[in-house]
Amino acid sequence: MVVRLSRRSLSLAAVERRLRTARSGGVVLFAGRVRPDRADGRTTVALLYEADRAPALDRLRALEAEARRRFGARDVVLYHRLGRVRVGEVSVVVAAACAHRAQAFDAARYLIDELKATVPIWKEERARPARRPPRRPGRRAGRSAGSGRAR
Amino acid sequence: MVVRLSRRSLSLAAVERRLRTARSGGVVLFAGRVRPDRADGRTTVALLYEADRAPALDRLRALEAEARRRFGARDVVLYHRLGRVRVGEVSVVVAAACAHRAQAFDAARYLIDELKATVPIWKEERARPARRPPRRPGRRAGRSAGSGRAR
Amino acid sequence: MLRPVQVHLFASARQLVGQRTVRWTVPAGGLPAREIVAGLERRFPRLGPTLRVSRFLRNDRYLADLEETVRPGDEFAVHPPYGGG
Amino acid sequence: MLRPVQVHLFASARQLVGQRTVRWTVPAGGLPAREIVAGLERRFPRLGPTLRVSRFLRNDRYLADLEETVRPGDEFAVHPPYGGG
Repeated sequence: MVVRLSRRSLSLAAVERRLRTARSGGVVLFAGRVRPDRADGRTTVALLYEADRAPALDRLRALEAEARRRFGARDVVLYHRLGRVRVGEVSVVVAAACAHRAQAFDAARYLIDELKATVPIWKEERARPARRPPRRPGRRAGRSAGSGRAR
Repeated sequence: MVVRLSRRSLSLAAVERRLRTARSGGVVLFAGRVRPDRADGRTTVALLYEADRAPALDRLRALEAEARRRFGARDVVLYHRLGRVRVGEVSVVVAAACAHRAQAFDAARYLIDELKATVPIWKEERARPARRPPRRPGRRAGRSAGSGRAR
Repeated sequence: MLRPVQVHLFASARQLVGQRTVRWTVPAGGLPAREIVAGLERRFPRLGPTLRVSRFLRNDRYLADLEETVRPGDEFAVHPPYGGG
Repeated sequence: MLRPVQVHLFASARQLVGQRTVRWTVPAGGLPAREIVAGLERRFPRLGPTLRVSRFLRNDRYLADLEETVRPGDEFAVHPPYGGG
């Protein structure tokens, strides 16, 4: 079992190492990534995640126990990034290893739905305006060395 | 998109590299592993997989197209191992990257269910008898150097 | 000297108040949590709508109800609706 | 000289027959697929139950129906129920 809140990026290879329980027939993994598109036409460049850390870890551990009880999950990974996560990066991973695939799908679905609804984690958007003219490839040619990204 | 039938083992890291489409919000991955337990009390040590290769690849590509059409999947991985796969190893991976997580769960579930039911791949069990006495830790001490595994 | 209650504000609650933590003085015998919440709304009127959809914790535990007593030195947390993932 | 049809047997069909491929002679104008299937059952009676739950392919394409003509040089495949994953 891995329950973790971290500022560091996560590779699926690390998740895989954690799910090597030989008796589990099926592993279902969900990875959520930061999407660029917004309803208002602006473009997200990053999300800032924060958590109330102690109760968030308590809730994640409770979800893990519930996945074991309800779906017979033998191994569970719950991983959420904190801090600034750029577009395209993975912000959350849940995974469940169960004897059979139907249980594993149900467990992973349960875990991500409950994580989003009941774990004290919040996000704040960092966006740039819509229809910004494309920047010229000649970089840092002018006086401004700014990156053009919102902070 | 990756559709592959291969004798080589597969790492999730390789799948991850294939699913780097920045616009997809959710990736759901299913990995199926060879389980040791059998209904008759014997213990599986490995499965031998075979495929009718050309129609199997055709069917996998058709499933990928169907996942795009029905669930808006933007990236799909369908990977099945052939030949001998030992207990605990991954024999099959399906993954779908979609804008939203509900679609990604539905797409991955569809892909693995259809793969099992409609793709010309078969398995043959390699088992050892039930209730075999545990082997002594002093290995290769006797006259027999056999591994005790069925072939 | 009584230690104040530390009120920790998260996400939109923090943004509306402009502070991450607010100190709140309570009597030696403590106060029901609902009086802390009402006091926060009086002091930060814009926080009202957020408080009505928030959950509250005392010392990292969700309150069973708003009658629970908050005592000097406790940590009190305001959790607006969650949005992880 | 007419080339035979190559009949490819998979999984339990191969195990029951003990061969991966069987050569089948057909006339120059071909034969309906159902006659190939019936002929296989006559030659390998134990294959009968498997043939009744199998799917058939000609040149890597699933047959639309068993009336489809199989011609000299064609590849014909017997697929017992699938079991991947």
